[in-house]
Amino acid sequence: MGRSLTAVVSILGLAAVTACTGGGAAGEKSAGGGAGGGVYTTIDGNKPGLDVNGPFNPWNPKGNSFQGFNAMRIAWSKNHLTDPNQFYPGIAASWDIAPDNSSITLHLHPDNKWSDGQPVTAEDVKFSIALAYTQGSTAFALDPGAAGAASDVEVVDDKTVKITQDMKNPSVTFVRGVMDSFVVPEHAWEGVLPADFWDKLETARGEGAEAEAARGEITALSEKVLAFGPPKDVSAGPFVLERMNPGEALLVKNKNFYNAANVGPDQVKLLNYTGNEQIWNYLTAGKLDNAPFTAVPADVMKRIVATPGNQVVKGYSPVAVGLAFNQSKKPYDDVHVRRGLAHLIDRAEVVKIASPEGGTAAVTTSGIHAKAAREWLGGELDALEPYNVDPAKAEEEFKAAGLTKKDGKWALADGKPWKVTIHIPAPFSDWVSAAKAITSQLTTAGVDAEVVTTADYPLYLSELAEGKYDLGFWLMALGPAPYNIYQRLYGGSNGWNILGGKVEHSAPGKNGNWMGGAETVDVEGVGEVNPGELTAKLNSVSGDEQKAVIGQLAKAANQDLPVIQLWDYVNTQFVNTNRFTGFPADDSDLLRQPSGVWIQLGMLKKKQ
Amino acid sequence: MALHRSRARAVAWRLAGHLARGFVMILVVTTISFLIIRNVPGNPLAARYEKLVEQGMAPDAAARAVEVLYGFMPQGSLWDQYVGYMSGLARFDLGESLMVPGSPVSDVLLSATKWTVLPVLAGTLLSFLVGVVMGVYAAIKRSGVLGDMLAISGSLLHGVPQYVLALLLGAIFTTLIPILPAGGTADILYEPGFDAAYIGSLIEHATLPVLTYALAGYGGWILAMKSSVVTVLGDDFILAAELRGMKRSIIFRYVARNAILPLFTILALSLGLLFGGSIFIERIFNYPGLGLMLIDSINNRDYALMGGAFLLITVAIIVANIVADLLYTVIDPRVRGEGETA
Amino acid sequence: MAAEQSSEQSSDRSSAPGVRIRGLSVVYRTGAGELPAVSGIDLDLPPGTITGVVGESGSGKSTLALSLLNAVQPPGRIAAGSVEIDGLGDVAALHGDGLRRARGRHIGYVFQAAQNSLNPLKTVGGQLLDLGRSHGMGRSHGPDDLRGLVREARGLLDRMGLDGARVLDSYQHELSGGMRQRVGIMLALVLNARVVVLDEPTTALDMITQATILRIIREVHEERGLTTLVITHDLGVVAEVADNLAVMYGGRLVEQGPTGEVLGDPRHPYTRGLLAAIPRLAGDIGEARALPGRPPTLDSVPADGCVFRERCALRMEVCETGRVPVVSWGSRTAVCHAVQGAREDVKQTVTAGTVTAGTAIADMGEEQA
Amino acid sequence: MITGTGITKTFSRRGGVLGGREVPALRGVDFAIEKGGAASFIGESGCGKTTLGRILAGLESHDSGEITIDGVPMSSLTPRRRQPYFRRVQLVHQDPYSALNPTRTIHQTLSAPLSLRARQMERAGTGRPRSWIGERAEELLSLVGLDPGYVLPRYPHQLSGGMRQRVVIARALTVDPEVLVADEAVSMIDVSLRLGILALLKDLRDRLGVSVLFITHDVATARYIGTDGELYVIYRGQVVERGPVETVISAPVHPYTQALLSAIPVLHGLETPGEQRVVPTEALDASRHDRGCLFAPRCPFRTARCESERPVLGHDGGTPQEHACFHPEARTVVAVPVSHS
Amino acid sequence: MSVTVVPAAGASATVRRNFWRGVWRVMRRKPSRMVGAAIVAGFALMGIFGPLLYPDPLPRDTQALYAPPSWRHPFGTDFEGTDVLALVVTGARYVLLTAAVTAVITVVLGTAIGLFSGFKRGRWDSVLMRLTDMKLTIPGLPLLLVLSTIWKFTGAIEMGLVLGLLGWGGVARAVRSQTLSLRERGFIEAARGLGLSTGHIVGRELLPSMAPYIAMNTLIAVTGAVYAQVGLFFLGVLPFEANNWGVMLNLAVFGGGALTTTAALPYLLAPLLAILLLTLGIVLVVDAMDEIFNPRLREE
Repeated sequence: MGRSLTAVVSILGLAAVTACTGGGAAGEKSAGGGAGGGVYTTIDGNKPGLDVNGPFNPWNPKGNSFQGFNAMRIAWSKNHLTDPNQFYPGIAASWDIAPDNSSITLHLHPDNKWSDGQPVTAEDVKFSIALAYTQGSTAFALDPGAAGAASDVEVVDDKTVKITQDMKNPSVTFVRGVMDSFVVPEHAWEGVLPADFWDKLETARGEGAEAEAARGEITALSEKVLAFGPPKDVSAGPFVLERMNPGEALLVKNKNFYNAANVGPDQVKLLNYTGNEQIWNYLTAGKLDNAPFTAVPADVMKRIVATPGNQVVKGYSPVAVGLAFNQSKKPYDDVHVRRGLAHLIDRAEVVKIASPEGGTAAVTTSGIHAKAAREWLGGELDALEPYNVDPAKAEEEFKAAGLTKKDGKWALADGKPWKVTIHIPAPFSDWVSAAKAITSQLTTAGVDAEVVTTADYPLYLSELAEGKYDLGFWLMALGPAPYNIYQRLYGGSNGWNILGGKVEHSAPGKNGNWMGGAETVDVEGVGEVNPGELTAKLNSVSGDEQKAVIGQLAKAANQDLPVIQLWDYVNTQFVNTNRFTGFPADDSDLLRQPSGVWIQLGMLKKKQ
Repeated sequence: MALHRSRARAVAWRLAGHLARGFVMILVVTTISFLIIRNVPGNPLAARYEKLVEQGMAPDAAARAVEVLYGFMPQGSLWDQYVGYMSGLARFDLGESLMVPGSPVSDVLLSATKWTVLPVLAGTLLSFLVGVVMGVYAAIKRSGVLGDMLAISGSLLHGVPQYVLALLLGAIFTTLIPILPAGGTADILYEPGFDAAYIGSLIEHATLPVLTYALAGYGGWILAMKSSVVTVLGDDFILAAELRGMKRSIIFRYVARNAILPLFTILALSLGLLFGGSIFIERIFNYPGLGLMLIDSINNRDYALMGGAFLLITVAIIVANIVADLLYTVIDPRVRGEGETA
Repeated sequence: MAAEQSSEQSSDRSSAPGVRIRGLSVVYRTGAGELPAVSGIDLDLPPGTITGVVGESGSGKSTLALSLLNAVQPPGRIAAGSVEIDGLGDVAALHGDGLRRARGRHIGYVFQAAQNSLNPLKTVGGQLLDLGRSHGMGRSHGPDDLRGLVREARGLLDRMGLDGARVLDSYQHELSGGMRQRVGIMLALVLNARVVVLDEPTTALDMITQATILRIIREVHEERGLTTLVITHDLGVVAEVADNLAVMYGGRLVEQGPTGEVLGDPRHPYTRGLLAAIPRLAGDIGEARALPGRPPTLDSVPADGCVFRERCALRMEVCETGRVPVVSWGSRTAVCHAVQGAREDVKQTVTAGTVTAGTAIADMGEEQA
Repeated sequence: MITGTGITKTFSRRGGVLGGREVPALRGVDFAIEKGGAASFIGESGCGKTTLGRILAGLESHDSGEITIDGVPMSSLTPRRRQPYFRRVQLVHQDPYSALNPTRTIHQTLSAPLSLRARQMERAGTGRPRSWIGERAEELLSLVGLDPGYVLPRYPHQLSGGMRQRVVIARALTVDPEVLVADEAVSMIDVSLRLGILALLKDLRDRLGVSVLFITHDVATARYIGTDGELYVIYRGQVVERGPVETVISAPVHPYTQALLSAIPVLHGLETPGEQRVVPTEALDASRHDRGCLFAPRCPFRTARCESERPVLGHDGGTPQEHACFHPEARTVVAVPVSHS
Repeated sequence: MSVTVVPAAGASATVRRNFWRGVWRVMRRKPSRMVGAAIVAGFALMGIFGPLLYPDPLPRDTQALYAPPSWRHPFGTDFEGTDVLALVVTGARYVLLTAAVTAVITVVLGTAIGLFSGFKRGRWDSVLMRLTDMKLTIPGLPLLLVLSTIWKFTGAIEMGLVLGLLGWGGVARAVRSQTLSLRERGFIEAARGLGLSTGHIVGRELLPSMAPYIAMNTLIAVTGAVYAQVGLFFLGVLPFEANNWGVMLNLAVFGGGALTTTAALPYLLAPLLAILLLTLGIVLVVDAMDEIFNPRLREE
């Protein structure tokens, strides 16, 4: 189905705020009337399928708030390879972070106004943080034991807010958590929250039954908040939504935006898409000034590049995909089987077939995207077992696991036939192709293999979590925060959960543990480690210690192979320079932000 | 006078009977959709949890956030849920969409319906007109090679599934000779309204879906009309009219009117059926109608929307059935006459 | 002769057109080539008379009826012969609009009662107006024509014992069989056609209705001064209504003459057999005799010799091949070798060999006139 | 021996939600057929005569009344046990085209009931050899005047109408019936062939002792089949006159019978019309009239009594035949043959 | 008494020979019918022997992904470099097997219900027909889509089972009306009057008379099943099946961009062409069907 790679894109957006966008100068036929700066045409990578009925609400997944355009965060994360605390200004013009991450003071743009003319104030920020509590977020979690949660929000003056971290259980992700918050106008959202919200919150952050009740009350607000939307768009971003139809959304420049003078386009047209092939069509027609991360087949790529003005921009995207094992199923509990399979999979070929433009074959399984791995691990990366294609080695490993070969086909130790079944969500056609390629490779090598698809991604995830699959594709290496990177391998899905600040391990099949790995791994050259605890540690440690932990985890992942890392995504974007200029170049950090951010920073200019 | 009154009464009774049957049918369909929907595995909440965790939210916080959404789903026994669901339906309350939180399902459906109804109507009427005319031609030329070709091409078009036609048209007009837009309803730059530019854009975007509907329907009409005309041509009264020296034009009118009569009921029925049959075409051309909505709701596990869409599609068919029958009653004096004797 | 037939004094009778069928042959294209359904028919319909044609299935009687309007349906066609109607000429030579106008205006056709000869979607009146418009009314002469037409139609229907106004307002399905047949007669006559062909006019009607319809046919025939042809398989119908009787078998006319004479003294073995095979209500029922064999079908009609010989008790060698002589005496004709041999006591005209039966009938016609 | 008393049947015609209306097809009909005898039912279409035939053949149920076959009242039996009795009554359909399965050869058509018969006889201890079925089929075809060698391997459409009707009769004979119900059995057959079929039925009466119940609108054929039998004249579901065939024809007393007989065309030249012909009033919509004598609206002799009271079948007025009329008067309506010189 | 004794066996043998000669005659009457029969036969053979023609697994050529049509690859290659023609040929088995299962279930169930309903009439008839009406009213494809969320269709047989269970309504309705009209025909009444068993009446008298309808419905059910199945795979709601026509369509459009660029176009067109060809074949055969089963038309 056509949701294919796009669905991955949207996850990427949510997961790591990777994103995209480029720009183009909008010299296009300006029928709507925005003469001056032209119409800038793009798609919102986070929102396949525009919904005319969606509310103006950034928390609502189908809401008509488009990040960087009419929806603003406090600041925009750079998603730096290793440092999560780098940002571009958003609602906040600047910020002071306490050296120990214990607090952050935000300074808002002094002359920033909402599109309805009201000033953007510190109260708006505080109100928005209150809303964030109802939705649950890292920095604004109700759970008193949550790591990296805020303990206090203080309006210092009209344009200054100070947020303090609860240092009982500090995390390096605190700042990032604060900055990621959306800001909405309090005056337009009146009545959504009860007047005594902050008192309730105070109670909720405590202990005991009363706190429990208060937490319940606050979370009960979640749906109300999620469903709310002001009758018309009130934006603090560079644009405000003018109108929509099922095919497109039209935004016009917000004259009150603090940097309005430098905003290039007068209008932004966001096109609807429900499948990748649509984006391809827009691109080959030269319609899009920017398309955020989009996977394309090779031939389509040729066609796109051939269109006048179209250019490809590539950057870092902190995400990779791996073939994950359910180790509670035989024979995948045996590390030799996993290693043997790793030796049979030709990752280069898989990438060539599945995602030639959107990924690079994983160097090896380290748990980290190769680019970030270079930064974190340096030379250690090369010391890891590369798992090159080597049927002989695979045979060795299989034999070590007690598998037998009969008539050229591998069978289980007990002589029963062995069939590798890889589950894939049907809509992700790159994954389908990849899985198909892998099964072909395995079958050629004498390992019977098949692909089974699941109708859609939600179902896939739930069945995966229920432990119904032997093997499945799994997104991993979600940077830049190191905890997030390894949380995918040694987090909840593998049994480790942080409860009340403590790491606890659940048995396979319990509490979402479907990977079913061992609680400790004997890592060559390191010794027995508990990877889950190491991962949790990444939250609090910093600097060299962090590097050391990551080194251990990389080795553990490399030897233990809970997943076979297949490829690292490449942030492949398209820009068209016929109408606009000033797009970010290859490898720019801005490639991981929506193009609305480029515009609000004043980068894009109409082509002269 | 009395005749007319008794006719009207007969039609009213007929309508009442239909409505009663339609009501039972809707009851059954809603029950089925309720049962199906309540048994769907893999819920959207798990997917949401996954997303939240990926966002970096602590798993327990994510679990709590999701639990909030669970409250959204009615708890309680299956029967309670059923009663709640049905009483909601009675108030035309189809629930709230999960995909578009905060939007009543009815609103979401309504906005999608027009994008299904307009192209379906246009395509069907187009195919009806062309098909009927060609059907007459095929009937007249039935013993010739041309008639054979028309009939076979009609059967083929009638037999081939919609998606094959949609894909072929798509391949031709968007890949080989890219002259038509591949999706959407209209260019946003044109302000919706009654002006040439907007309507032109609407038409341009609707061309491929409408063409597919038309082509898919055409085969059926040509076949139906051909066989209908052949039947009528064999009727005694046609020969009788000829032997009474009636003009060809009048005889042609006799043939056409008698032959087309049964087709009107099929037309009404097919309009109803096309609500459900639009899934492929809307999917392939990304046209935001009911079919695409149904697929989206399924992929998003949006139970309420899914049930609503399914219900709407079924109701369309039931209504079409009723309309077809009443239409038949109104236009065919033979059926109309039945009321008299009753 | 029956009372119904004694209306010689009818004023219009002399102006009724005569019809002369000569050498009429109709063939049908089949898988086995073109087969004759009617061959070499010579028949006169004297002006102002009712002629009945009797025949069983496959005798070609319906084809003959359609030929009178040059309306043989494909795959059949008139292969030879002519149908001359006074004041109209040879119908077989007419085509296109001329033929169309002749139908309805000059020649009326009444369908089998079992057939639905009315458009089910239109009222009788609506179809009547269509008929009028088809024949040039209402356009050049204004609506008065059509009003007159409706008046005429209502009059005819009233004459036949119906409520004309109500019938004109009815659809076919609202009429009973007897009513439909009267409407059929009305439509055949309303344009003042003087030659009327009735094809099985009472088949599928109940006995009492049949009697009524036959009476109406007779009366209307007299009143309007028509030349009428009744086609039927039922000797009783002909006996009841026709002045002259023609018997068809295997696509040929085998015997003809005044009804009473033919029935009272049938000469052709087929006519005799047929009469003997009909059980009667009075007299010795044991006299009824079945006719052996079965009627020929289109592909089993002998191409040469007598068509009836397969079933004939008097079959002779001479019957096998060649033409059968047409034997005429008085106003009667029979086509049979046996008749030729037996009828020495009667002054007869025998036309054998190359001479067609037509001349003999022509003689007969002259004698009558 | 089959008798019926008070046979009633009402059809309800569907008319939409309103429920339609009731159409009485038979209103208390009594009849009796002797072994080897003949009874003829005449009347116009829709008078109920066909329904009666179907009820007798077990193809239709009746609402009230009793049918007795060989002294056994059918109401005393379960439907399953009635079947063998009804099998002794075989229906010969009006339409020989639809009465034979077009996809089966005559051989197949005949052998199915014959093998059933063979099995029955086997059970009864009178087993027959395997070849019996084929022999019997040929025998029966010969009996109805067909050439088995020609007919057996053929499909119905390869036979003429008359041949088909003979096959239908042969098929009815496979189960050795006691009664043949011939429903308009010759009306769709060519005139010259009709008498052959009628003669066959008559012959079967004589040779096999089969009774014939003849249903027709044509009085003359009824007379041919059973001069010695009884004639029942039915009008709108009611027997209005009943008596020996010749009596009813030559001296009918019910005006309806008289009208029916008067309507028969006269073969002028061979016959002269009856002197007292009765022409009924044309009541085009008489079917709605349901009070008094059913024929009253059309009867030229009706009186006030006829409008309010319904006459019952009886010998009132001392007529030899039974009738249902308040004013019975024998009239000569049938044409008489011209005496030839 | 007759002279000729026609042995029963001889008669039916003649009948059978006549039947096939008649079929041949009907087929010859229009050359298009021969083409149709050839196509249908070709697909049947493909379904049976197709997978035997190619090695398993199908060879891949990763140097030629989405290769254009050539002599070696008449329809090019797919995303993995596998020959598209080979995919279509080997994929026919799954598609046709499902279709066959569906057709059998549809026709058997539909015929049984229709026959029962039409033959028994009365209460059973009303109940069954209400049920059928309901089945016909509930839109099939949406129902299938919704069902696919709770049901996993694994394997051709199960797929066919579900499609068959959803598809009998039309056949039941048609067979019932046929039964009702045949029931009134003289020969069925005669059979009942003769006391022939219901089994005989249904099996020997009714069914053969309905054979053309049933045969046509079978063929239509086959095409319907092919369409539904391929369509569901195309929409991606069914589990992946390596070489299945619908999966090919899906991957061609959504993975290969066949509606955007021409590279994957042959990959898209090959299964489309297969469906078109199959439809054409069946249309042409159905055209001949009526004449084949009508002894009169067969002999003319």
